[in-house]
Amino acid sequence: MKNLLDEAISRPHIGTLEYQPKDFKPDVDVRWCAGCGGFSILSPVQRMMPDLGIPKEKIAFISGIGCSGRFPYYMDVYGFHGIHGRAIAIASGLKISRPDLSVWVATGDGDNMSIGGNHFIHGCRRNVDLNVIMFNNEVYSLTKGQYSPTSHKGQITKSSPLGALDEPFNPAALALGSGATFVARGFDKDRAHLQHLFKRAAEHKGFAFVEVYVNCNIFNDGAFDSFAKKDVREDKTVMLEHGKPLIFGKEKDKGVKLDGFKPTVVSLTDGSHSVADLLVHDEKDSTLAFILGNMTYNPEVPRPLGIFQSLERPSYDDSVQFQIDHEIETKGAGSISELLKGKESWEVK
Amino acid sequence: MKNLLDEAISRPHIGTLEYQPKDFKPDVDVRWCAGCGGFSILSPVQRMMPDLGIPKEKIAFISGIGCSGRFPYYMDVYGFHGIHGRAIAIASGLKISRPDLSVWVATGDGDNMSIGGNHFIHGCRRNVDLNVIMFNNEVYSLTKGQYSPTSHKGQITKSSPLGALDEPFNPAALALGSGATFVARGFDKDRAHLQHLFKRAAEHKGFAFVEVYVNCNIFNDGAFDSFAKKDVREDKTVMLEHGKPLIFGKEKDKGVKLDGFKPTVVSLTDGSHSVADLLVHDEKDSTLAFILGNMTYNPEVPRPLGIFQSLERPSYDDSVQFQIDHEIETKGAGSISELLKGKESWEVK
Amino acid sequence: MEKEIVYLDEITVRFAGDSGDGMQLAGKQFSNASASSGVDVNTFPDFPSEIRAPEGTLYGVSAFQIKLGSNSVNTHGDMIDVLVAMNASSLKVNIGNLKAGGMIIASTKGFDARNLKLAKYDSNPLEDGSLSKFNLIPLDIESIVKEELKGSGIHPKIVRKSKNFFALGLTYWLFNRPMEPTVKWLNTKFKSKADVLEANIRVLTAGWNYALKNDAFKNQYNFQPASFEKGTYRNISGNHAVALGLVVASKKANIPLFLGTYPITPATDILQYISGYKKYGIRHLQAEDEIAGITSAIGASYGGSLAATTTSGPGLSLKIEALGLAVITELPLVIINVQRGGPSTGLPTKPEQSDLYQAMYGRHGEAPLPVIAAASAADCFDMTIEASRLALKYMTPVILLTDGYIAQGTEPWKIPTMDELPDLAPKFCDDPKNFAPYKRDPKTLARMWAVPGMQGMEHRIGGLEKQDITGVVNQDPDNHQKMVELRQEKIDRITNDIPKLEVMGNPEAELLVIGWGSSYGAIKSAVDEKLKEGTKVAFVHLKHMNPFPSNLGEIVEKYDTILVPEMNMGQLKNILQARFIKPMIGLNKVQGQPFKTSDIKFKIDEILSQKEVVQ
Amino acid sequence: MEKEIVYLDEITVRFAGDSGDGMQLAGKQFSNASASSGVDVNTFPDFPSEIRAPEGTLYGVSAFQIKLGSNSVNTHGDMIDVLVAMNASSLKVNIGNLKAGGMIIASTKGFDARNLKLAKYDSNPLEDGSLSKFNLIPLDIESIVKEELKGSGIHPKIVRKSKNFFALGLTYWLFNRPMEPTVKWLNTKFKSKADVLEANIRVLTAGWNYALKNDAFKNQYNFQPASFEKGTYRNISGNHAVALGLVVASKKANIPLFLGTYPITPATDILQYISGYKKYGIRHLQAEDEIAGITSAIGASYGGSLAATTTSGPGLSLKIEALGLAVITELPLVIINVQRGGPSTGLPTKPEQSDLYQAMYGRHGEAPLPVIAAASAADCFDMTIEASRLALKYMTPVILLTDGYIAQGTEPWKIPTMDELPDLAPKFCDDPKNFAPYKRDPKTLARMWAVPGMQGMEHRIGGLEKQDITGVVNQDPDNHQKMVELRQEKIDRITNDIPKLEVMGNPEAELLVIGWGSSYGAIKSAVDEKLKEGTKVAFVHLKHMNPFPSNLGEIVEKYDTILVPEMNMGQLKNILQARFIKPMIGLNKVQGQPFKTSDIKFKIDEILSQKEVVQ
Ligand SMILES: Cc1ncc(C[n+]2csc(CCOP(=O)(O)OP(=O)(O)O)c2C)c(N)n1
Ligand SMILES: Cc1ncc(C[n+]2csc(CCOP(=O)(O)OP(=O)(O)O)c2C)c(N)n1
Ligand code: SF4
Ligand code: SF4
Ligand SMILES: [Mg+2]
Ligand SMILES: [Mg+2]
Repeated sequence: MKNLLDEAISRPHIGTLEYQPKDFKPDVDVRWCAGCGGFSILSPVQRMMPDLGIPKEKIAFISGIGCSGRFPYYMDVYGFHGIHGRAIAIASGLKISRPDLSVWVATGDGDNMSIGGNHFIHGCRRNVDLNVIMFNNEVYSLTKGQYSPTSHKGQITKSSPLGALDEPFNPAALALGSGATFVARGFDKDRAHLQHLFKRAAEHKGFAFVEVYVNCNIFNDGAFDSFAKKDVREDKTVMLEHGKPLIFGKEKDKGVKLDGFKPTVVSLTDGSHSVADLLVHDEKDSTLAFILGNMTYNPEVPRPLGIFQSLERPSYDDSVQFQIDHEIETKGAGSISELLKGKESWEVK
Repeated sequence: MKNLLDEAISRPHIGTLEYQPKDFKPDVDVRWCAGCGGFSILSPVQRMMPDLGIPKEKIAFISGIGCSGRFPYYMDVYGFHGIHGRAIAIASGLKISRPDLSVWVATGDGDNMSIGGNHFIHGCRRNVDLNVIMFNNEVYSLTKGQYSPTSHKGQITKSSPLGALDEPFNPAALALGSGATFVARGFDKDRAHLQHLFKRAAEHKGFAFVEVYVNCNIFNDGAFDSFAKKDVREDKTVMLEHGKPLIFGKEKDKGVKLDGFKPTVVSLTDGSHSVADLLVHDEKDSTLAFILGNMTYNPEVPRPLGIFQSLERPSYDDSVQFQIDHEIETKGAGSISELLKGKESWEVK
Repeated sequence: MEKEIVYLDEITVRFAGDSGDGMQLAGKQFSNASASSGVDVNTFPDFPSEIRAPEGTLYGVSAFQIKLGSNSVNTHGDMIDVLVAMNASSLKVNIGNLKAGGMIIASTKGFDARNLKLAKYDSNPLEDGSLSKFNLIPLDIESIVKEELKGSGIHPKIVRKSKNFFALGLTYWLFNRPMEPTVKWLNTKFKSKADVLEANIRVLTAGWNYALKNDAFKNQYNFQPASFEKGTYRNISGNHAVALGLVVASKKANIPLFLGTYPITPATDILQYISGYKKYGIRHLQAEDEIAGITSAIGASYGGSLAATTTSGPGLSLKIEALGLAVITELPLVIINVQRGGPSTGLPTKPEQSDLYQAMYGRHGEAPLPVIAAASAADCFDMTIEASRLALKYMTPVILLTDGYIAQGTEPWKIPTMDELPDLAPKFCDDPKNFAPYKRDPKTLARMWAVPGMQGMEHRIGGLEKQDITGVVNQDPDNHQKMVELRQEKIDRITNDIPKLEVMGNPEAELLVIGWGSSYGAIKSAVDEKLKEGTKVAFVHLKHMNPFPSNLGEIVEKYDTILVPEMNMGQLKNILQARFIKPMIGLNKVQGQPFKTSDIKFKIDEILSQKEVVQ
Repeated sequence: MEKEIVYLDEITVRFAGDSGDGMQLAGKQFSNASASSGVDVNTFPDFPSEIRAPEGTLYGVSAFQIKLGSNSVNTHGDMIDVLVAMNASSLKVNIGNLKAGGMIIASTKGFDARNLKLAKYDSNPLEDGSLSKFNLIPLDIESIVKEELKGSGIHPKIVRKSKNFFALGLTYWLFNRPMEPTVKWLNTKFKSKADVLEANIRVLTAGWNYALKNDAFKNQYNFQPASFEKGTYRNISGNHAVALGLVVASKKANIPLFLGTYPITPATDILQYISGYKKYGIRHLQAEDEIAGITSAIGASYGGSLAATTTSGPGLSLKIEALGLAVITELPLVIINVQRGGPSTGLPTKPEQSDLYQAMYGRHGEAPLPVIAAASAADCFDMTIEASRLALKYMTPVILLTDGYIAQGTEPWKIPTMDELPDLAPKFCDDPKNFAPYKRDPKTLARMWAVPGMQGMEHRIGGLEKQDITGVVNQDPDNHQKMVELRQEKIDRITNDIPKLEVMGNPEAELLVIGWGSSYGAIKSAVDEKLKEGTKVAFVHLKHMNPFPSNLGEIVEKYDTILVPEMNMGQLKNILQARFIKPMIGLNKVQGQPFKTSDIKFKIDEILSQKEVVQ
């Protein structure tokens, strides 16, 4: 005997699941500034969605407040534009109560790492099956340009006219330290790679965290130029691929090798090192993930992009379901009238 | 020209600074249960205090809510019993505005890692010069026994009668991932070691985090017995000492060695390994700290106790002071009347 | 000696001792046994905020008070008839409430030098004659118990811990209550601990026999059975009733339940009950904080569950921002706030009614929502159902206020059958063509509800102001005015969907007492007693605080003088004055203690005598 | 053509265009130049919540309105006299507020096919005769500017961006305002960008000259200088005034300032100003969230700083729990809440007055604290000083309410000298022997203040209820009642320490208008105009909301009919009704827009005409 909700949500999907990206575009203006890095997330998300083969009505996007917070309005699926910092908490309640849904979170560096930091770290450790995309523009944009927890030390913003004093978070390291199972990073200049990362996140059963460097051309233009600009990109970044050595450079002429725990750049052309000396990526090694995560702000090595870690662990929502099923299996579905009566009731006649 | 506050707090200390531990005991009953692990923190703190040579009036203890929250009442220095989860935020405001003080935080696993998680991770990255002692009893005690974010999976508590489903935080890993400069761990059974850790924390200029396993004999009795009980202790824990190899065991007959990044236990007596093979602790190596931190819940290796990491980085409060001094030095102390006038004032005659 | 059986209308018993003395257990057993044997019972556990305060101290005293009677028992009793005092401190802190002539059963071992000193007694009150106006029965319970169990081989620690069962046995004899329920309970509880089981049962029986045989106990007391309606009953606390109410509401709504919450005294019990209900298919999240508690519930509500969050004062303060989100997204949500003494951490284990303002007014922006309050432990069940009904029918968050007194205190509850309870089934929209997220039911003004998973109704909602009907983000001035007014109007209309108030007492009275929440019992008793004395007084009790019942205006107008007793500084009074533009008199007890019947009676007398003087 | 100079009393100008058109800048320059040349000025920036809404859209219009006049200008003007419209959308959304006969200066390039379509115009209003009742001046500003800078080698992008300076030059000529302040400002601003500097100055001058020479501009308007008191003036916004107020308050208190805060619209400016004040020795923390913002401030207050936190609605909701902590620890703390449209995220860039309830009542437990409100941009300075005074003198958190209207709008401010301002120095206890943390000043009931670093006064405070005088944790019922009453009494006594209200207008009037907060300007103007028309109306404006000034009761009693206009659903009205048990009339505009003078006048007329009918 299904309850009303089960009944309402279990009606068979009518029509095709062979979606086109445009099927995910609602009929509204995108209210981001022209040139905003946010577009570079929106488009790969819309392109990737058809690949999932999930009915549109089974997908929900939850957001907090910030420029990223508007994301749900731009996806023609279910959407909830929450309050500042709480997207993961809202999404957790949704997913735990509705394991049938594909639940996504769109959040910002301020939304997720400043006011929402607690929900983020608990999301990581709890491993609720959410896909979290963090728009990291290293600034608070919607409030017009204050420094954020990922702004670099010394950054001049409207609220740090003399330079920010805080050490920034390293989002990948924070996620790993919090126990996240899936941690990845991409940037707005490489939409194809982002599409791949989002797909992998969707496939991951558990909490998937994808940090995306997005340029805010209004309040922090060029924040990522030092490694993301076309001409330097290949020399200043390295792509992480499971089972592959860390090779990079325009000419694929450099690699990353470990000196003890210390990653260092070596040349593959000066005869000193060969590919065999290089660090080989392993998504399942959480120590390696941490070493790679720690390369983030290290100017001597390229910035890693890709999947730092992808571990399997039961998701929280699955565990809840399992516990319920197990209880019912071993003890029988509870009888409400017995619950109400308890063990010490009496009759008045 | 000193302001009123400077004037009030810069009066010379009268009398000796050669304190005795009892000088830090106020005339009140300690309202913890008999046998509570909290006593094992209170006593080494009181013993260590005289070593600091700081006038009592320059010391402040800030706490949140929980059994640990009562700590300030038991120290005859300045004390503030705050609200749940906010001790680090309160203490940060105090320390930033009053760099002359020695500011301590007493908090619990719930207070600091559950509701207070956000302030904790931001405290770590910001590196405000606080000394944070976390009473980790792996349970919420003051509210009479619910599971906490450090409770182990499957733990039966009043709010998890069927077993907790959450993966616990690994506090050391979380602190490291958040960018903490000083991360240490001790346990209630070894007060001398705690005293040493607290002293080191006090000496550390920056955010010092000391996790202490404390037994709650009412709601989670024996939580740490598997490695902390007298008979197994030496075989199940390993002490981290800077520059020293990781040797442990009742007979000092075992050691920890790295297999790649994987710590493994080796015997020093079966001829297979010698001390030279062992991992040597280095407080300055943050990758090593993470590897050691990750040993926490690994049943195949002993549980590490001691100082995981101690790095030097300017403290936030120092940076604030530096920025103020630098501004005044380069631009001159601001004139209020000019500030009020601004650049576009006019006269009405 | 032949014992006389004396029939009583009602009596108040208080078990008091050290936190480790098992007084809560004894009290609970006594009340269960009493209730199940046909008398009416009302209880109040009263314990310190320390987990285990140092033994023997004044602040470490833990007590459990029970009033029993053959007529309807509304409070746990003002003054104590029989005090069980296990040590000197427990005598000291409770003696002030003992009736002249009342009985003290004192365990002499708890009056040794150390205990006397801790209790700050200069001489032993059991011996110095200072208790002469009471019926003092000092017993060396510890020795009696030891004697009883001698040779049993039971561990001395267990022997010592069974003292409370001796006291319990005594009182069972004294009030002629059956021991069977307790014996049954012991059998289940200590199934696997034969020694504890044996000790407790033997000691319990020893208590009974001691009273039976000892001359100090002259009378045995008894009650006419209370006149309960036919049905199945159990003793229930308010927190337990809320937990059951949530489960039942979700069954009656025929949608799943989700509880998102964070532990806090005195609300934690609700989470603890719910966490054991997995076999009823119930999901919950013990969240990282109160904010995640309520926002996860909002997420679940968005997903189509009956969503709830539970808390107490400091936690409610943290949920405020999210409450506004639930208001503007117009999602059903039940917020249960178990009030305790404030401000700030305040008196965490003590009851108060000081969160009414916050429930009514405590949000930024214009964010109206229904507020209701439970009158007693058992009423918490009905009010939880009512909160769920309003939330689902009107698509709105609803705050239910209870407090530490009724949350932890118990009374007999007639267990309802599912058919007696209202149908709460929500209407999910099933017509994509006609769907718009802010289209409203013309009668209730509730917006349409479609949840993820329903094809063709994909839509976006959020915290920004939205256009009427379409729900699209909108900043138009007139639209904002309209939406603010619609949200207000929706709540106002609930007035017509809640029962009118019935005036109790004398409708011709000059004085009307208006009560709310847990003070119901004390006010009702006071008014009943005054009526018996011939005083003309009337009484209404509010359960719906926002909106008020439709006839409250009429009623307020009718009475010359209005008294509003509250465990706060006059919050309801102020709200009523603003609404009905009529001055009222407050009786404001802010002591972390529930009202006594006598507090109310005294105030009624005072008002009426002043009125006479004036006339 | 000879131009005629026409003298005006007052006029309202609105610069409107796309978010990228630099209208905020033009408006600001215009108001500064006007004010510094001796007229009174009141401004209101009105921009969308999108950062850069798509060009040409209706919701992307950004506007800046200035009213200038020779008499005291209290509002930014109801209706527009001169509208500068840089594109079709900006005409569309503003035309409704343009007076009949008003002037439209339209930039024709903004009315091309694309712009017309985005503005949803079917035909070009500049050409289709639909604007015939206005004085329409279409100009091809873009071509004129291009022409002007031809051959200068300046980048076309810079040329295009300088359009707003052309419009500014035009209006400078039109209202005979000096260009020098703007030229000076440009020189500082673009010191290192010679091309931008040159372009802007040339275009500005071109605007002036164009108007001078073109026949479309028949008249030049001028004003008698406003009658300002002697002194130094500047234009100031409410947020800027708060920032300066905090700095000055700390100097007058002679203790350091600490601001703990988190950015939120429209309060962020305050943080931004303060963050640049390091050379004044000021410390602040841009915290991780609002809770850390306020709790870090509490920590700093505990340490002896003047501590403040700034926020807006959603942030205030998050600070609620900590506010209770400040109340019970009785620490000085200034909370500045810049109100915006609610509930929830609501209308983040629009003003509203709907957080009054929350400020007054929005805490769990009995947690009274002073609430004050600023009446205008410049008044924000005085009220910040007042908030600091009350906080330090009474050892209490104080909430200062402003709103998005006065926070961002500007008016001329007479800069005070330090001597004119009250001494705010707190008294730190300097007598360890006599010290107890909850010993009180017999007059103010403020508790003693000793801070870490002071020898011999080491003590502990916190959120649990505490014993009178000693501050030791205490759960005694009578003590709790006493402490609750003391905390209330302390706040109540402030009544005697704040100015009595002065009734403006006709003291014999039948109708009293009671205002609060930013609606001061509109109400004052409306009442003044009605008085001029001979209507008997009186007006008081509240700046102290809790406690009220001591003579408010008297005043309320005196008047038959009371009107309370508010940008909410009647919050002050309700509070007044509860307090003075008198029905009042609300005028409730909840549209994210400040009151117009005409809104108030209309309501006054309505009330008075109904009264006549009744009589
Ligand atoms: C409770 C609350 N506090 C503060 C704000 C103001 N606020 C809105 S967005 C934002 C920061 C956004 O930064 P980020 O998450 O990095 O988003 P971005 O705009 O950069 O994408 C802030 C502080 C708010 N809306 N609510
Ligand atoms: C805002 C708020 N939420 C919840 C509580 C209830 N509460 C008090 S202490 C506590 C947990 C304490 O756990 P922990 O920090 O581990 O301290 P312990 O008692 O175990 O030392 C909780 C949930 C509270 N006082 N305030
Ligand atoms: S302000 Fe920055 S982040 Fe926001 S929409 Fe514009 S470019 Fe994007
Ligand atoms: S309950 Fe546990 S943690 Fe709290 S005081 Fe007792 S033993 Fe210590
Ligand atoms: Mg950002
Ligand atoms: Mg704990």
